[in-house]
Formats: sequence, structure tokens, C-alpha cells
Amino acid sequence: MTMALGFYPGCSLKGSSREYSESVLALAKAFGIELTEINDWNCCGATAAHNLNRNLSLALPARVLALAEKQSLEEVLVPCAACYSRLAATLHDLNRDEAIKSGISELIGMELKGSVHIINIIQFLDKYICPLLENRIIKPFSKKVACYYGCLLVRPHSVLHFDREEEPQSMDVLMAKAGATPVDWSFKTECCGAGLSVSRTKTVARLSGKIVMDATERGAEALIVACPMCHSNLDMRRGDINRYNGIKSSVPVLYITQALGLAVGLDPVDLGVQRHFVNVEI
Amino acid sequence: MAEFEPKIVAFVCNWCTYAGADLTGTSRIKYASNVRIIRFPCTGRIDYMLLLKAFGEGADGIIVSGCHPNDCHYTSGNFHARRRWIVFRSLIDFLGIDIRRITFSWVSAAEGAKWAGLVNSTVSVIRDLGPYDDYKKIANFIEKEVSHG
Amino acid sequence: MENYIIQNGSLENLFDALVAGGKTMIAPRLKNGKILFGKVESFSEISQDFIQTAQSAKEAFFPRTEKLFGYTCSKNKIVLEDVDPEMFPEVILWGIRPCDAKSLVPLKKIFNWDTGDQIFNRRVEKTTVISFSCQQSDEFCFCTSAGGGPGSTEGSDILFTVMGTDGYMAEVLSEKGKQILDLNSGLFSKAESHTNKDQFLAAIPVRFSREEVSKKLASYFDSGIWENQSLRCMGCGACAFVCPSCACFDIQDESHGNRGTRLRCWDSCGFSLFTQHTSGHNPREKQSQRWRQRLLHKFAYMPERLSVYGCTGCGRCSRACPVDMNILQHLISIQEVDHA
Amino acid sequence: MDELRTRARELLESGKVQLVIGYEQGSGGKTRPAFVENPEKTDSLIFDSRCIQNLAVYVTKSEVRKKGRPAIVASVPVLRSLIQLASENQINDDTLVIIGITPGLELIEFKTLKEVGSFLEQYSLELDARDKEMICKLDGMEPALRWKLWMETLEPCFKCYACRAACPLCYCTRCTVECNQPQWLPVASHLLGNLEWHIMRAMHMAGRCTDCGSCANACPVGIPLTLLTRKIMLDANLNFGQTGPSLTSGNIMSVFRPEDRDNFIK
Amino acid sequence: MARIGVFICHCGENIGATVDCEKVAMAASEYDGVAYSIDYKYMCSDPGQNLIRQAIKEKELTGVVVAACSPRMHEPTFRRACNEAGLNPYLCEMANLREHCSWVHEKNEATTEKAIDLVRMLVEKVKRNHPLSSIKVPVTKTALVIGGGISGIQASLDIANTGHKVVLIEREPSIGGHMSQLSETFPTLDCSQCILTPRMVEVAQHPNITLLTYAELESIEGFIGNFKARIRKKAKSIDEKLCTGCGLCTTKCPNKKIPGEFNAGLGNRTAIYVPFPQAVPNKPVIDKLNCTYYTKGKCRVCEKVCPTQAIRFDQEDEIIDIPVGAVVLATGFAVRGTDFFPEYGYGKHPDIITGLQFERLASASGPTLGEIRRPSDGKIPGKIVFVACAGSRDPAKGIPYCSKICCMYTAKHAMLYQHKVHDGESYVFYMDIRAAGRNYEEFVRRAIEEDGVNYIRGRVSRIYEKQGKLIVKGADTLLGGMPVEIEADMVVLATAGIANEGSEVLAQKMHVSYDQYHFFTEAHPKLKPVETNTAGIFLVGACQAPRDIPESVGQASGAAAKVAALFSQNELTREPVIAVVNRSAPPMYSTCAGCFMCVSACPYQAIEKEELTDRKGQLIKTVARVNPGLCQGCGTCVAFCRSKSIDIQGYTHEQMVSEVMALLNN
Repeated sequence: MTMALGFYPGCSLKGSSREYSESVLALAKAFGIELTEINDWNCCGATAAHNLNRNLSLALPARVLALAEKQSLEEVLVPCAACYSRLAATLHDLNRDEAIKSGISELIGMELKGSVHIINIIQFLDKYICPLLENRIIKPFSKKVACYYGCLLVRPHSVLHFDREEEPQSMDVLMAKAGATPVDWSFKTECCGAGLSVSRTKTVARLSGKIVMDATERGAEALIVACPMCHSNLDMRRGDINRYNGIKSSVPVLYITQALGLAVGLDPVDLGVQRHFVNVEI
Repeated sequence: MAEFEPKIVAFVCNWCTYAGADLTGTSRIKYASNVRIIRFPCTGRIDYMLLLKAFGEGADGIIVSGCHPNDCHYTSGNFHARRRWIVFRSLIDFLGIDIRRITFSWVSAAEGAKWAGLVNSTVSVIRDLGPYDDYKKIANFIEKEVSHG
Repeated sequence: MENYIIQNGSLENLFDALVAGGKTMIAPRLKNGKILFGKVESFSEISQDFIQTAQSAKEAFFPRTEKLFGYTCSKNKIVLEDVDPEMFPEVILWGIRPCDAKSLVPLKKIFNWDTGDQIFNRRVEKTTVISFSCQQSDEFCFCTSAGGGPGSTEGSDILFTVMGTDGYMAEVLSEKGKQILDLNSGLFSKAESHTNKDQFLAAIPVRFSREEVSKKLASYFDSGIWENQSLRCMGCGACAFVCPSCACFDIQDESHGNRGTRLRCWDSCGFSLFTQHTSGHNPREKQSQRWRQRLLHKFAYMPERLSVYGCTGCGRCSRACPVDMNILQHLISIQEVDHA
Repeated sequence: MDELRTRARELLESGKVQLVIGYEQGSGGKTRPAFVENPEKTDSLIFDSRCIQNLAVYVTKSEVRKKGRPAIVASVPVLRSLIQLASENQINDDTLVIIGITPGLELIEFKTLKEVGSFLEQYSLELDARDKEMICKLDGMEPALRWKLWMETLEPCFKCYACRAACPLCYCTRCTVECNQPQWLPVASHLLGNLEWHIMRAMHMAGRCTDCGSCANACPVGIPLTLLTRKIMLDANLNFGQTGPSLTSGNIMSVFRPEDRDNFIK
Repeated sequence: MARIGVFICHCGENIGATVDCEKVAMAASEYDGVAYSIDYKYMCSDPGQNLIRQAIKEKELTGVVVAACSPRMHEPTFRRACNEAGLNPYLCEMANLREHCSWVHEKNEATTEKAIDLVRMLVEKVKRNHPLSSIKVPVTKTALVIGGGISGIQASLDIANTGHKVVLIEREPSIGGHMSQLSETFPTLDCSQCILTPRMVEVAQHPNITLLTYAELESIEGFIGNFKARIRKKAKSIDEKLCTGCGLCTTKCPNKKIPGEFNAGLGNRTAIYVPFPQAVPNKPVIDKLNCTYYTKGKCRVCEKVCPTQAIRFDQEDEIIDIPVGAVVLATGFAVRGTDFFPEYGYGKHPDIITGLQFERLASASGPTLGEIRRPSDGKIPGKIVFVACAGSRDPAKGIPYCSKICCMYTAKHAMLYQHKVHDGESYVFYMDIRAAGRNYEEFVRRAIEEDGVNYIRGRVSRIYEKQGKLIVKGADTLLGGMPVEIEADMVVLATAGIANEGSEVLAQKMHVSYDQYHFFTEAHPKLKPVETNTAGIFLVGACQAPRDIPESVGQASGAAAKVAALFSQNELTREPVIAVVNRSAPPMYSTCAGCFMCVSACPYQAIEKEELTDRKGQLIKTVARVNPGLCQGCGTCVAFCRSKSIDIQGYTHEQMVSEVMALLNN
């Protein structure tokens, strides 16, 4: 039976992190979940908009939500942690203050009720995939993994109400179900340098380096992430990390959807595993 | 015509709300001066006839406040009062008396700010409602010549 | 005192003329399912086919709550403010029964017993009584035994008697009645002298003789009849307040701060509070004593001291009583059975 | 109702009771309360649908009590009043003998008040649809409109207190109306006096009224008094689950439950 | 005709600044019944009170209205003044012109108008006051002390030494409270056992003190001087008379792996145990939750080895009812656990411990016999970090208040660590050092200057574990906010002092008010620190707020003095604000209709039935009667009674109606 679920890919999943979107769609198809993309969706403004102008930072996500309402989608999956954080923050601010809500709906020229329920990738996996995962596992992902949550997935807690903001467990639990052995390490939510990837690569190399080195020290054979930003810094910048820290780390970085995809026996190419900079030999 | 200054009577219990109002005083929080406080040992002691008496004598608004449930100095005074108000309020509303003019609240001895807020909000509500002319009309009905309706 | 005829249709015109004359019209109308006297604006509001109103018309001259005077007191002086009788409205009491009109006689006697009650007298002066004689009666009516009758003229200014299709016979009985006649002479036409009124009136048998009952009651003060009769009486004030000739009242001050008003409010000898002493003693503690007082006052004390009976036989008290304390049955049993 | 008359004669002759309180033929086609002390005179006792005055009002009257132990003819409303009087310590099992009359006009004699209580369980105190609908109509109206309507309705009241006299639960030695220090209620029957009287009477009936209708029947000017008492009965049922008089559960105004819920105390 | 004196107080500037006192006095002189009206700068001062006394005598006043501060403040003062001048004290009332008028409104016409209204209200009330005399109530000269910490011990000893009986109940198997868990105490570093144990023994041996340990308060009724306390003495499964305290059973008990409460979870104990060597009473207790016999029905080793057969497995909880005259609440406080901090790993790391646990490590009778060793691997930490204000002064964590004692015990811990581990390095992250007691500041300076403790002013943002080391990330705000990272072997969090678990349940049983942190609230923060709003119930020690030993002991002696004052009189006088059912002349005898619905309205079961009989003993009627001893004067029955037959002295129907009338008709 197919279930209709809204899908908001966001710019990264159509651009630099194509493999994340491929793995999400492959996994959904394998589990019979129909993702209906919001048509004519626009950029969520990510971390740039709210440095520039508050109304802009609310209007962009608000338009996405209004479009979803028009398409009568009750629930929308937002895989990218940054998009999810922007949409959730907008919903939270608009529903709290009628004046702002009417102002923004005027700005975007669309009526916004604020009734759409958005879920991030972990919530999506818990709700739709997990119940069926048990008997679908063909090749358990029996590796020691370090789950890296990054900053936006669990913060700010007062708005997202998702997992614990200091020592989150949700990805560890999921990976354990997929057969992996999650490593207990201390850099789960340490900053990877995010947007400085282009302007101050050295800083990213230092911060991401710490994350990679701590994970390898603890014997992790793979890093699991759920956000395109985290993935690009830990994977794409691996060369800079190795040069800066004088190490040769080859620990692969996988999206959680790819890890689960492999566990249920999907073809690595369909999951876009081959697109990573640090190649993955599973 | 000067702005309408409502006359409001507050029936409060000595242990919590009266002490809360004292705390508002000691913390020097300013609030509207339309409310006059009458001290009762407990909300259980507040007789509903006194509310009618207050309207009869020309009050425009009434505040009734006491200890939060479980905090009553006499254990159950406020529970009895709550039950009484549930019945009384519904009856006088049924008769058409304007229940928006009676504010019920719990204010504890530590909630000085809440008391100031309660008074200010009640005064503004009553100021919008204006003087309670309906009740004043039947109260001084006897003033003018009596002839049956 | 001449008789006139007024056509059916023009009765309404008379009513409208009087309203136009700025008079306050008090007439029987339906309220809460009962026929009560009240201010009416249009002729259509007036109820027509009823035997008797639930409540008497004495309210026009003896209101249930009346201001005697207002007062304002300060530290060392008190200012009194009298009621200005001119303020009383000009009232037309329209459509009352002869037994109600007759009640003016005992009321005037009581209120002018020694010093005349000015307020009451002014109200009576300002009231014009236009009554209608009775075509039908029920088992409670005993006006004929109380010195009156369905067509008695006592107390009325104009008495109309319905003559079926050819209009109303109007008997003009007082100066006030004459004034109304002159103002609206167009509506009236002279009546032949021989028209006999009784044919249009209800037949009400005489049930007992007042004089005999009054004589008997003189010795019944300690009789046991009162207890048997009054065992079911619950001590409410309904009979006294609906009665047209009950005139007891209680003085009550209503003060608000330093100013207030002194009021006169209806009271009833049926209440125990009526004779409650501050000491706690109550001369009429039991209901039987109070019931005895009601009958003796109307049928023994008043005839003896004011040479007028305190009951006009309208039967309202029996109709209104929740437990059917039928005064007629009690009076008859007093007359026929020896209870000394 | 020969069965009633013979039972009454037996009770009087056996000396178990000194007085039988029942109904007899009254004037104007109505029935009225009857007090039979002489065994021979029980033939005047009748019972039919016209007997609606609540005889329980006489059980607390000193003049009646002085006559000795009464037997009382009690239809369902009267039985409910007796239970309420018993729960308020005014009567107990040996104050009186209860001759119950079921809606089907059969005679049941109750030994104890507990029996009466269990007998009444099958007749739950339910307001009929017409009353509920009237109360809803009033509830739906604008408060200002309701006020005007009630002022007109209460205006005719001249405080004869027939409603108080007719109600079996108004047995206080001195009614608060007669208290003048402080003067709780104006004696005068102007609009304020009437309003405060009827509010106080209704509040005093809260959780006690057994809806026998005697007060409304006794009112000479026809004020719809039962609207007030029935409104409180609806509230008492809604908020406190009160379903009718009971010997054990106490008055809803003198007991409480911590989980009573209100929606207006902020 | 009433002759009332009205005295308007300026209260210096407090009232005079916004209320025109002369105008109020002038207005008051106009009222009916006011014989004398004056305003004065300080009514509560001696000359002010003399003014009242003279006026009463000269003007033969029949009532006094003092318009000043809140009656909750000076009503007793002015009533005493009136009493001395021969006027019944209950004919004196106060109008609250300060807290309810001058302090909270601007200086304008309306404020003075309000003052005039309030005075008129009280004048009308006083006209209807009746002279009342206080109720004499017998006093049970036994005190109940709840909680056997240092405060409870000190209070019990002080009361017992005044010659009165004391019942001390303690929830744990032994008295001593948190102080017995401490190693040394600041600022003198004398060992806590040495100064506490003698006091504990003194309590056990004092003839006037009955000690009930492993016992809790079940319920309490009554009022000052006449409380009835119901104590539940939990079954210890030991016959205390036969047991000699030899301790053989505690050594033989096979169940040894139960985390000990006394060692704050660091050491283990057996199922049958004595909490600590110096426990008083030094008799073991069987922990029913963990004892194999109670859980699985086997074992009974202790019964076999006991030389005096003192084990009683079938022993039941015992309910003891004690009449007491006063109650002293000394239930102490609790220390927040480390699981409370997300930033410090939610309590995951065993080497992050609380201050109390560090005390146990440092204590000679502790799990490590006084050596500072890491709970994880038992090694002696070379580098240790103390984090002050861990949870306190942190509104986001719901604890905005300062826990007062942590700065001092953190300095002590650092000092003890340096003394025991000479080459060790200790760091203290602090916001502000609060060392305000005698020799407190000098003690901290000594820790910094002589013992070389590194004090870093800044908060620790995160602690995480890395290869056996605890990486403490913070900032040093005195060095320009430079980030600081210390690889520590052990971290001690000076966690917040919070109220005991379930303290609000005890408060509700005792009708004592408590604040939002569930600490008990004193009657007046400045003037009545050891009393509560409920007469006869006193408050000492840390159950009111975190506090150090000197203060707790001081308070305990203060409360003991209050109890002694209470027990010094055989009879207690009580406010006559109680309900009375009216009586009147025959034939009515009372307006009470005998419905007795008020009995279920009274929370104190103070209303009983009274049979009124005539001279021949014939019953006339049964009416209600209020027992003056039990009635607390809440007035619920008064507002409930349909026939208005009950009235409450001081708040009678007439008075309250007159107040409403006076307020609204000017």
C-alpha cells in the first residue's frame, strides 16, 4: 500500500548532495512510500537569509509551507537538517504571533494556516521505515560507526523538540537496528565549521579534523551523517583535513539513508555511494 | 465628561491574596486605584449574598480571589468556595446578570505581580463595559415615584 | 346619576380618548399566564372574558411598596424630603369588578381612621374608577353575601353593564364620572329610564348572613374551630396580598450610606413575623391564631369599630390559596354549626 | 381508593399513628390536603392525578407534630422530599409512617426510609425535554435580553412567600428573609428585592430541590420559579454528578471533590 | 452611640508621600460616630501609641481605627496599646493605607479618595465589633521535632534542656543527616564526626527526648498547643531491646552489593546494615527492598548468626499517636545529582561526582577510607577540576537562587585534595566567590595562596571523556575570555541544594506554605524566620533554603526558644476569631434548623450536635454547636449556613455587610 507523503528536497539535494536525495528516494521506493514533491518549491533561505533580513528568512519557508497546504499535504519530509531547522523555526514563530503571520502571508501573497506537520529524516525513518526494517535486513551493516548529528539537527531544542541537544541517541538507535555497533564518542554535536568551508577552509580542516580524528581513535569504521553540510565538510574536505593535521584518515562518510539502503540490500549505485570523495568499500 | 472611573470591590482571603497584595505594596508595583479590598479569613467565608449587596450598592465590578487549590490555610476553604461559585455564577448568568463584571482568581502570597496585573486587567475590562446601569436602575428603583409596571 | 348607552365599537374610542387625555390606564391583562392589573397602552391588551383577576386593584391606591419620605443625615442634622403628591399620575382604573370598587369603602375607612393618610387620599383622588358589572361568576364569588352584588355601584365613578349586542349601559355615578361623560359626550346617548339592569347580571345566591356570622364570631375567640380549619394553612401571605380590602403594611427603612428612604410595604397577619416581639415572644404563635385574626378582623372587629365589613366577597383569597382555604366554606360552617 | 381508606382506618385504630395526612376533595375542582384523626372519617381521603400539593411540607410543622405520629400519603415527588428531609436530619424512621403510592396508583407501605431510597432509584430525577429545551433557549439568549425578560417576569412578585410556604424543604425556624441585622434582603418587593429573594431561594435549593413543582403551583402571580431550580439541577448534574436526593451523599454545597473543574477561575 | 477614634499614620513618608493624611483625618471626623480623628507621623512609635492610649482615656473611645500599614504587620501592636488603655483589643481595627494604597498608587485625588473609603469601611466595621476575650486553651508540653539532622538535634537538645519532653523522629535508620556524611567542616576543618557524634549520643541518652528513627509523620491534626501527631514507625525487622549492636549480622549478610545511601552511591552496603560506624542508634536495619528473604523468601542468615535472636522478620510498621504542643520542621535539604546536566554528559561519566560524593571520598569512614580515588578505576587523580554553581544561579535550569554553601565547601574540597595529593593540580571554575561568614574569606584566600588551588573565573561549557581523560572546556573571563581546555582525571560538580523529594506532601499535611522550589516558607523573611504561618509550627535549617551549619544551629536554638516560650504558660491564649452558633430566647432557642450540613463543611470537624432541653429534661430541639477548641475560624460554615445561624467573631455578617455598604456609598 503506498502512502502519500510531502517531500521538500531543498537546494543541496538537487545540487551538491545528489546522492542524499537518490538514497532517500531509493529507500522510499523500496518500502512503498510515495513522496510527492511540493511543486514550485523555493529555497528555504538556509543560514544566509536570517543574517540578512528577518522577514525574508520567514517569508521563504512560509511560501514553501503555504504551497504544501495548497497541495493539501498534511505531512512533509524535509531530509536536509538546515531546511528542516528553517521551516520548523518559521512555523514556531508564525503560530506564536498572529500579527507576524498575517504580515508574512500578505508578503507571500498566499493564505497560510500553519497546519502542515514537517518531519526530519530521522523521524521519517522511525515512523515509516523502522517498523518494517526488522525483516527487510539482508546484509546487516555490521560495522563500528560514529553517528555525527551536527548542530542544526537537534538545536534549538525549544523549537524542534527532537532528541537530546547535548548527547543525542536517535541515529545510534537506528544504526543499531541496522546491525551496526554505534561508538560512544564525544563529538556528536561539535561544530564542523559549516559555511566557512569556502571562506576559511583552514578552520574547517581544524574543526572537522578533530571530529574525524576522535572518531577514528575510537575505532569507528564509518561516519554516519544526516545533513548535506556536515557530509561535505567531513568528506569533500578530507584532503585538507589530512594535510592540516598531518594524518592519512580514510574513514568513509555515509548518509544514514545510504547505510540503511545497503543494509536492506539496495544497489550501492542506486544509493549514490560511488559519488563520495572518500571511497566506500563495504 | 471625565473618563468613567469604575468602582470595584475585591473580596480576598487573608492568608494568600491579601498577603499577595501586601507583597505588591512592598515591591512598590503600581496599579489602578479603583479597587477596594475587603479582607476575609478565607474564600470559604465569602457569602454570595455579599456580591449581590455590592452590585446593589453601586459597584461596577467585583474581584473574588483566594489561595490556589491545595494551598488553603484551612485545607478546604477554597474548594468549598469554588463549588459555590460554579453554581452561583451559572445561576446569575442565567438571570442575565453580567458575569463579565465578576473576576474570579487565585493569587498566592508570593504573587504580588499577578495581583497588580489582575487589578489592572479587571479595571480596563470594567472601564470598557462602563457603569453597571442595569443593576443601578433596579437598585434605586424606589427613588422615583413607584407605580406598578 | 343618569344612565347612558355606549355602543360596543365606541368603547374603544372612549379608551383612546382617555389615553390621549394623558391618563395612565390600569386594566386587567394577561401576564405569566394569569390576569393581573397593569399599565396598558392600547385597548387590545385588555383581557375581556374573565371572571375575576388573580390580584386585586388596590395597587392603584395602596401600592405594594410606597415611598413615604426620603432622608439624608450627616453628623448633626437630618434633612427630610417629602413625597410630592402632585407627582402621582392621573390613573384610570379600567375594567375592574364592582366588588373591587366596593373595597374602596373599607380602605377609605381604615386609611382615614383617625389622622387621614394624605398619600392614600391623594392617590384615590387622582384615580377614576371605571368598572364593569359581572355577567358570570364562579363558586368562589359571594359578593351578594358581603353587602354588594354583581352590579353594585359603590366606589365606581362609571359602571358599564354589557347589554349584549346593543352596547353598554353606562351609569355615571360621580363628579369624575360626569367629567369623563362631558368630555366624550359624543360617544354616549341617553338611555331610556326603564332598562332593567339585573337581566344582564350574573345570578349569585346569598350564602350566609354577615350580621349573624359577626354576632357568632364575638364568642368564638377560644373555639377549637380555628385549629381544625387552619391545620392545612401553610402561613403564606397570598390571601392578604390578593385581597382588595386588606390594608396592613410594614414600615421599612432602606438606607444607602447616609441617605435613604422610608417605605411602606404590604404585610400580612398570616406571617408569624407580623406579631413577633423582639423579646422572642409571639402573641399569635400558632397558625390557627393567625387564621382566627384574619376572619375576626374582617367580620367582627371592623364592623364593630368602623361599621364596615372588611370583605367584599370577591373570592380571590380562596382562588389564590395553594391549599384551598376557602373562606366562603369556613364562613358558612361558622354560621350553620355551633362551635362555641 | 378504598384500599387507602381501609389502611388509614387500621393505622388510626391500632394507635400506630394519631393522624393521617392525605388529600380530600376541595373547591373549584381541586383537591386539598386533609388531616384525618378520627378512624371513622377516613372516607374523605381520595387520591388521583389532581393531588399535586407536596404533603411533606406538614411533616416539619409544629402544629402537626403536636398531634402525634402522622401517616402520610406519599406519591413519588413527596417520597423524594421525605428522603431529602431525612438526609437533613429533620425526620427519621420513627417520626412517621409512609404510605407510598406508585405512579400506577398501587399502595406500598415502607418500613424504613432506606427502603424508600431504593424504591426511588428506578425513578431517576430527570428533567423532561420541554424544561431542558426552555432552559437552553434562555441560555442561548443575549445576557442583556435575558435580563430584560427576567425583570419583566419577576416584576409581579409581591413577596407573599407562598413559594417558601409550599416548599417542604423550607423548614427553617427563622428564614433569612426575616433577618434584619443585617438586612440581607430588602423587604420591599421592588425589582431589586424580588431579584435577590429569588436568587437566594434558588441557591438555598441547590442540590436539595426534588422538582415537585409546588412552588410554581402556589405562586398567585404565576412566576416560572421552577426554571431557576431546574437550571441549578442541570448544573449540579453536569458539574457534580448529582442525580437526586440521597440519604448518604450530603449536599453538593457542603461537600467538594478536589477534582471539581471550573473554566473561569484564572 | 459609638465614640470611635481614627488615627491616620504618615508612616514617615511611606503614606504621607501619596496620601493627603490631613484630608483623610478631616473626612473621618465627619463620619457618624467618630469622636476623635487625628493624623500623626509615626503611629507605631511609642509617642504614637501613647496618643492612642490618651485619646482612649480622655475621649472615652468605644472603638479605634488605625489607618497605617497592613494589619498583618502591626495589628497586634495597636491592639496591645488599646488593651493597655483599658479598651478591649478587638475593638481596634486597622485600615491598610500603605501596602494597599500609598505604595501602589500615584499621588492624586483618587488615591486620597481611596484612603478615605478604606477608613470609612473600617469605621463602619468597628461600630459593629464586639469586645472579645481570647480563648484559653491547654498546652501539651511536648514538642515534636521532624528530621534528625544537626538542626533537629540542636533543637531537640535545647527544648529538652528547658525541661520539656521532645519526640524526635528521623526518616533514616540513624540521626546525623547530611552533616554526618561530611569529612571536615569549613572554616575550621575540624572533623564533622568529632563535633557531631557527641551531640547525637547526647540526644540518645537525654531523659526528655524520645528518639524514633526509621519513622515518618503520617498525619497531624489540631492546632497550637493541641496537635495530635500520628507517626508511622517503619518496621526495622529488629527487636531493638534484645539487639546489642554487635554488628555480626552485617558482616555475615551475603547480599553485599547494594549501593549505600550514606556513601551517596559510591560504596556498597549489605541488606541488613548500620549506615555508618557512629550511627545513633547503633543498631542495624533490614532493607526490605533488597533483602533476599523479603524478595525471594530464602536466606535468613542474619537470624542464624544473631547471638541474641533479635531478628524479627514478621515485625509490622507501628502507628504511634502522640499529643504534641509544637512541631519543629527540620527535614533538611537534598543535593542535586550529576544526571541533571546535559553539558556534562547527563551523569554518564563515573568520574564526574557531586560535592557530597567527594565528601565521602575524603571521609575516613568513606568507601576509600579517606583517600581521594577515582570511582572508575580507583587511581588517585593527578589533575582535578571543581565546578562551582553547577545548576545554582541558572534560571534556564529552573534554579535561579544561590545555594550559599558550595563556594565554601568547594574551597575546602580543593584544600583537602592538595593536602592529600601533594603533587596534584586542582582547578576551580567559579562565577563569584561568596564567602561571607566569619573567617570564610580568609579560608578561601588560604586555599588559593597557600595550597595553590588554581581559581579560574568562568563557566565550564562542556565536559567530555577522551581516552580515560575528562576534557573540561571553559573560558577564563579574567584573561579576555580565552578558551581553556583542561584534561582532568576527575571532576567535582558543586551541584545545587534543592528541597527534599516529597517535601510538598509533608507541607500539605502540616498546612505549611511552600515556595515554587518546595522549600518551606517562613512567616516573615525578616521578623519571623523560624515561624510558619501556622501557629505552633516552627521551621529550622536547610528545609527553608540551603544554609550552612552555623546558621542552622543558630536557627535551631532560636526555634527552641520560641517553643520554650510557648510551653512556659500552662494555658495558651488563642485568637477568639472562631464561629459561634447563635442562641436566642425561648420559644426559638436558636435559629439553627438542625440540618447539620455544616458538619460536612467544617475541615476541622469542630461542629457537633447539642440537645436543647427544658428544665424538666424534655428535648426541645437538636441544634449545632461549635467547639471553640477546634474551630480555626475559616468561616466556611458561616457562608454555607442557609438560615445564617452561625457567625464568626471578628468577621460577622453585620460587619461584612457594613463594610460593603460603607465602601460603595460615599
